Amino acid sequence: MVRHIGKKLLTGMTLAAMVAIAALPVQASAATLHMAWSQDATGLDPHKQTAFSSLRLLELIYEPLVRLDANLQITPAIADSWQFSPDGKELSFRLNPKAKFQNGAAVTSADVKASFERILDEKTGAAARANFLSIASIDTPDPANVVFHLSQPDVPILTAMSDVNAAIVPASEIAAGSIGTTTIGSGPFKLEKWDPNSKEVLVANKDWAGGATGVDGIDISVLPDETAILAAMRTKQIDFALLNDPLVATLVPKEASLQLNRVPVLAYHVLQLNPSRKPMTELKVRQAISCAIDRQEVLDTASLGEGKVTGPLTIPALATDPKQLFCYKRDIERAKQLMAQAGYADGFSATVIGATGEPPTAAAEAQVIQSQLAEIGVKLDIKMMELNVYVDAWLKGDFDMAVALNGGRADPYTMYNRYWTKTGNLQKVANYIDDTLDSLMQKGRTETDPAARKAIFADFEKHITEMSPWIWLYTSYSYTAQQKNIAGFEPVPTGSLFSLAKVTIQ
Amino acid sequence: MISLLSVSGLRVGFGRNPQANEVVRGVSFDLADGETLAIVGESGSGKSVTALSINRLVDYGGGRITGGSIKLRRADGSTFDLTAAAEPQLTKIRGGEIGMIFQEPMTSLNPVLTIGWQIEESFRLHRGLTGRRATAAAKDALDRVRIPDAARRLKYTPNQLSGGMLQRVMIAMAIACNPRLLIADEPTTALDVTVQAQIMALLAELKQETGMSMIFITHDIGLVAGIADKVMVMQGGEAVEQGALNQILDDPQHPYTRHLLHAVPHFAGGGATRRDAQREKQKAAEPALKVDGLVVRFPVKGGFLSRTSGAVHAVDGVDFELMPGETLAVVGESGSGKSTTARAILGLVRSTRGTISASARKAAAGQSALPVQMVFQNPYGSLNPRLTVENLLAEPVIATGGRITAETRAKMAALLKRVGLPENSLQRYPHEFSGGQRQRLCIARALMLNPSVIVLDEAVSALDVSVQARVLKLLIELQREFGLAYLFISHDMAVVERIAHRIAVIYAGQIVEIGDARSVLSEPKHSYTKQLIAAVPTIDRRHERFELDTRQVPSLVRPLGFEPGPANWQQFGPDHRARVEV
Amino acid sequence: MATLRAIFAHPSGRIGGAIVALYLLLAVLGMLGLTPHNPLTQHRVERLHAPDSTYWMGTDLFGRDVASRLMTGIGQSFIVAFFSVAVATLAGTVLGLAAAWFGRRWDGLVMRIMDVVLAFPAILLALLIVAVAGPGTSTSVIAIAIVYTPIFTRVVRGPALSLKAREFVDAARTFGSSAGYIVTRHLLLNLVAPLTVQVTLALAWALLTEAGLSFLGLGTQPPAASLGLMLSDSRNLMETAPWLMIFPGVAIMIGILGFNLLGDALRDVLDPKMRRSIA
Amino acid sequence: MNYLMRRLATFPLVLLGVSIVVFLAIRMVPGDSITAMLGTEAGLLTPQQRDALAAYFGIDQPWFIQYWRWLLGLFQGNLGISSTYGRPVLDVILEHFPLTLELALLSMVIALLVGMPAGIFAATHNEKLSDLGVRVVAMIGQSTPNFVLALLIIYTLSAGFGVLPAMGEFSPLWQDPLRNLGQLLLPAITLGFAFAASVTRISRSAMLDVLSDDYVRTARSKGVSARGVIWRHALPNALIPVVTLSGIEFGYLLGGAVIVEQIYALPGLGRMVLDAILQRDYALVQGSVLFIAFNFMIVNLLVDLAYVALDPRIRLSEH
Repeated sequence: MVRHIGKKLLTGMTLAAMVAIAALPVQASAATLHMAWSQDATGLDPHKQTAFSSLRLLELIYEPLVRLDANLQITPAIADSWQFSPDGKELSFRLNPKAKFQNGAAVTSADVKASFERILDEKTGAAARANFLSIASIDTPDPANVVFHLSQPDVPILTAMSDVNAAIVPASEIAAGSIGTTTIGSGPFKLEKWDPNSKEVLVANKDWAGGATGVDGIDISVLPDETAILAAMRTKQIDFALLNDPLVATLVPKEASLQLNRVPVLAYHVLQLNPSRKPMTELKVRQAISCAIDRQEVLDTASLGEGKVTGPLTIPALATDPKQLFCYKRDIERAKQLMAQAGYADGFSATVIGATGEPPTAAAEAQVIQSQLAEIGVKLDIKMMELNVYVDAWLKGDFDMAVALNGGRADPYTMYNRYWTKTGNLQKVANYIDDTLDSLMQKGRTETDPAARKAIFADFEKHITEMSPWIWLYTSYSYTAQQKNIAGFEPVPTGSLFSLAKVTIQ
Repeated sequence: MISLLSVSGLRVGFGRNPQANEVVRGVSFDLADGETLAIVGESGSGKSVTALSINRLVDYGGGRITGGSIKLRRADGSTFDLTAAAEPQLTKIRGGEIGMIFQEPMTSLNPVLTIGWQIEESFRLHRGLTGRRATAAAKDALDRVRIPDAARRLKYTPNQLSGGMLQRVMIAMAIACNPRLLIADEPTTALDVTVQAQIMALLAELKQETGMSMIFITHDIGLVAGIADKVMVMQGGEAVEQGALNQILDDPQHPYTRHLLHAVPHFAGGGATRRDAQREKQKAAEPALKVDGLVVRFPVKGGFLSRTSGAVHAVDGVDFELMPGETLAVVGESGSGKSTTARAILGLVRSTRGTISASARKAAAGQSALPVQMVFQNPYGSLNPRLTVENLLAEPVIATGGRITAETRAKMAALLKRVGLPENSLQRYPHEFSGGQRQRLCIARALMLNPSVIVLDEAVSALDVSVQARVLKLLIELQREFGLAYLFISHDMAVVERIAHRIAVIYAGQIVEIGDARSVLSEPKHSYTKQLIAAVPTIDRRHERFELDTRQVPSLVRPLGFEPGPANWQQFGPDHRARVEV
Repeated sequence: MATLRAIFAHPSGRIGGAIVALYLLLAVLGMLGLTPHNPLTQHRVERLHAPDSTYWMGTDLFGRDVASRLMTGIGQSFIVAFFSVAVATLAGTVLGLAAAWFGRRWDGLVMRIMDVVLAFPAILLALLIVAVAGPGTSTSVIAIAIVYTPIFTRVVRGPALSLKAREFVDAARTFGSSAGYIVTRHLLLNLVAPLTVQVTLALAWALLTEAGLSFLGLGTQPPAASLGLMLSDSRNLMETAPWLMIFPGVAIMIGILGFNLLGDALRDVLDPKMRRSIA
Repeated sequence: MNYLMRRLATFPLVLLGVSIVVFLAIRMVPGDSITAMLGTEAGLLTPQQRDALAAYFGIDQPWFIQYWRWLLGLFQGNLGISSTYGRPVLDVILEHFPLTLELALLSMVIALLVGMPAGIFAATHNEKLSDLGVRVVAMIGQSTPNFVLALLIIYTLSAGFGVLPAMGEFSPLWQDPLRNLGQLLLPAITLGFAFAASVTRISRSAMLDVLSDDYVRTARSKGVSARGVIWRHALPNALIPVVTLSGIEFGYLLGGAVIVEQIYALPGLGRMVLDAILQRDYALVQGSVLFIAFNFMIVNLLVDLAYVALDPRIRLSEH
């Protein structure tokens, strides 16, 4: 018996020793930032990628002509300065003479022209092409200047150009057809290595026009489980991480050595109704649903209160106070009346779809909504689907209702023209349009006076919430967690991690 | 100075409460040096448990010695009570002073170790030999049990050797370290009769050579005659009679001993055959079963792309006629093709050639009949354990398109009664019956369809000897009553002698001798028949020496297209002929 | 009847039987709505409430009573486990018997198809099935059933082949019994015991698989509860509200333990190999 | 030898079946490479854009033509190009395989080292309290979902002790063996726990079975000690069920342990395939499922060959 115990003890000790060896903190060079996220980039072609992680990665490598700051104001990137012609049909840029691609070549107007031609070429399948359809032609008077001729006045096009989907890539690489396989940008970091779904290694670009970066490089690890990311941060293996799940993010402040950064984002959580399907065809039914939903409670339960109830416009400068919007205060009595008036006093059954883990709160939102709508007799069936299956159904408009987290843009027209204009590419998803909406959107597109624009979009917001094709719920935060010795990170509403370029490790 | 082994008042029980579950109830005996004691009894008599208690292996089977003593005189002259021995002492005694061999050589050797290793182990344990010296000792041990080509065989694993060879290996292993006592627990029961004779001869020789004592356990009192000095008869856990060999065999006192000696079949060299032969009376009658030129071959595949490279000639041109009311016994050793013949007649294996014709008896009203039915060897295997007796008996009726009516039920009840089973049997399951009862059940089932022929494939071989006698009696009665013809397949000459009218001896797939039972048994003509009969142990052959013969069974595999030459028969009597040997 | 008595005489049979019976009782109560609270009612002000006298096992993110959800969750998990194992048993038995009985080509064909299923990584198979058919209880059942069918096919085929060679089958052939009769009476009836054992053990595995599927978001759909879904929902709340993981976790472990114990007892009682006497 | 040839001859058939099933299944799943890349933005594409992308991903042809092309490529040893990795599928698979293989081996080693002694111990102390203890622990091991175990381990180590094996960048064995073992130890324990539990149970019952066999009695009659009986006589015979079970489990593990790889952030085969499915990387899904199926069959074959090595009675001609 004694021998047995002895053996066990020995095994136990060996095990402990091995774990201890395994647990030795990784001693890396101080100037490398160890970063983690749960979802990896899905590709490297800046014009084609739309996945959140891809954009965050590519923003560190490629640069667009202009960039948005923390207040969503347009600031220089490759372009030093820019100007609209008085009639709004000509947009000219002067390029930063120091801007250089990572292969050493200067960024010239020819590269700009080639990049936009690539985006506009249907064969490319570029994601942002729809935003640039008003470009009639591109002039390159000299290597440092480029002029876009527009077919009609298009104010939002400048904001659209701040997106990494409109990044400037070398004309030579386009000719070689190697965009997406090699990454030659003009941004602060060079991509040295990419193991999809495992890791990225970024090194500082010494020639970056924006000056020296604060770290020598960034190692990004893909840790699919966010609990594990938190665990890794606790043991100081990770300096900086991107978090999606508010349930995990809210645990960060409890750790003395960690800091949570949060910033309200432009993306919005929404319950999309499908007004082409009975009984959502009835305005009163849609309004009843809007009145029956307690948006704050959805936010409080699904996201632990991490976020803000919002109307359709999530851009702070343009947003209307939600209190003024239709039925933003829950009113069950009114909802029941509306249902009765529409002839659905006894309610109806419908199915709501959601994507598993995308966002992580989707299932929870659906369940709270289900419970709330049950009070006016609407029986919801929840169907959670794998993201791609969901996207497929969503694009076909094959749903009664859908919980979604839709991306926001810094300009309301760019953000919504796809849904709420008569020619919007995603009209078949939105399935609702009226003349008021369409004309307001068209006016907003061409209006250059900021105050007038704000008024136009306020009207748009009021009208669409009253028509209730969708029930806008709330905007959440974009979370980053960091060790407290990391300084200089500035979160922005677009979710961009561009300020990592200036982050230092103390 | 006491004798080598002295057992007194031995009691052994099993289970949680061994006192209440005693299997051996006060057995005493003494064994002197060089003496052989035979313990005779049927299953459940406690003979094996007694043997296993001596080297205390019974402990591992869940048994406990609850009383008595087993005193062993050790090599140094001290005596030692095995009932009180601790495990470390016992491991020295086992193999070192007491060797043991078991009934099933096929399962008693470790299948994954070479026989050489297993023999060497004894030398390692008790002689401390290692490496080459152990190997050499193992080779000597195999030589000692007359295994030819011993050096090569050491590297064999048990599956590469026949049962007889394996039993020799077992013996070699058991006597490797010259134990002074060898316990042999039914060492020949699983073997063919000629092989049995070989093993018996070997044991007798070894005993002579080494002067060891032996305890020989068997159910066959006939076998005892050849080897024992003393006999102990056991029944129900008690020794009902013991004494010197001749005294027990010639002047048994206890009724059970007398029963074993007289009521159970013993081979009498043709002296105990039936005298109710049917053949003469019905010369003109149509045979109940006629087999003509039966050939059964199994393809042998091998080589590249699994081409058929040859065939096993399991049955190679067998023909015979079976008259109504007659028993034809087909005798032969394992692998001779006798069972395959039976299975071919029933259509269980496809015959390659030949005709089988059976004349259907006039069917009972309303029931169609299959003329040939079969009773299998293993009464445990041939009854589906999950069906009630009623369902079992109903099956042949349903299978032939009949229905279960009050009439069929009445027939079932009548048949059950006729074969001697209790009336309430219909709702019971097979496991509630003993082996003999199950075989009666099988017989009843075979009779459900009013067959004219019943094939009995080793039908009594798995039964205890006294049960065997009763079932044979029943069979004979039924034969007379229903005019049945039996094709009786058996390896057991004693049983065959009791039931057969005619005998066919089959060897390597061919009948080598056929004829009237008495004539074949008393005056065998073919050398194989002679050998077979010579090997049968009888009570009358006491301390007889068998000759050792290490011939192997011939291979039945023949190249493709091989055909045996035409048979030449020589007639020896009105109904007795044998193949002419080349 | 005798089997039942033997199981209760067996110590692990007693414990396993008691656990399974208790779970069945809880599941039935849950299905009848006899839970302490309504499992679906969201008590909004009492979200993530620690266990106390009102909420014995606390409340979840939505303020739903965990104890009540656990009861209905057990029911849901059992339904998935039972039905998937039932389908797999049925399919496996039919295929296994067909393969054993017809032999040769059929055997080869059936077993090769089973090889295909078996060689397919199980979780991927489930993933593809769920993706094609859409998630939900019936899909989980089908997915788990397909994964288990080859196992049951093998479990049936092996013994069926050896039963086919038994003397009572030979006997049946000599009477001219029909194939259907032999297969049902002689093969199937004798397979009941090994199948029962396998079914009990498979139930334990199915519970585990259901949990794994739910972890990947492929199982039961909210707001219904299953043990696996409750567990996987709790993972990011492990630190905030540990009771959300502890109770379903313990429940699933004890449930599986119950089936395993019962399976062991059944094996001891029904499997003649273990019963063979030594004397 | 002959048996081996015949077994190998069935491989292509089974693999063909697997490939057809996976080929059809992955295409029956709604969504395609384009939606996987662009998400809801795919709705913005014009039909021409869509066609161009479909051609880019090679999904512009009817499925049977795609399959035929894929099959032709397969015969030339070309499994296609992964759309996520932009590299040949085989390269991608072979890059992820060593980790999976190592993890599977390590789990098996743990399972055998813990499970066999525990099982033998329980068998030799049959029906005693210690036997019961081993059996209960084994059953708990079998009934713990591995993701619960994994999360508990990570949480306990990181929150309770502030230690954790290096997450993220994975070091292959040949680069940094110590770090590699450190990274794989916990996942291997997580997987090995239930595995060890199964091994314990099966070796216990196999041992009990074998200990009542005739040749064990023979060994005892020769005077072999209790230890000798167990280790030299019983164990080699009790190994077959253990080998069978280990083989099956190992075969499954070679397919990747999706959940454990995900929680411990290991770039193994399981996660790779899961991601490939989620990202509709058709070529990679097809290639890797085929690869996994092939491995599974090889492992099964090896198990069969192990039977022969373990037990000379087994003739593989008829199986």
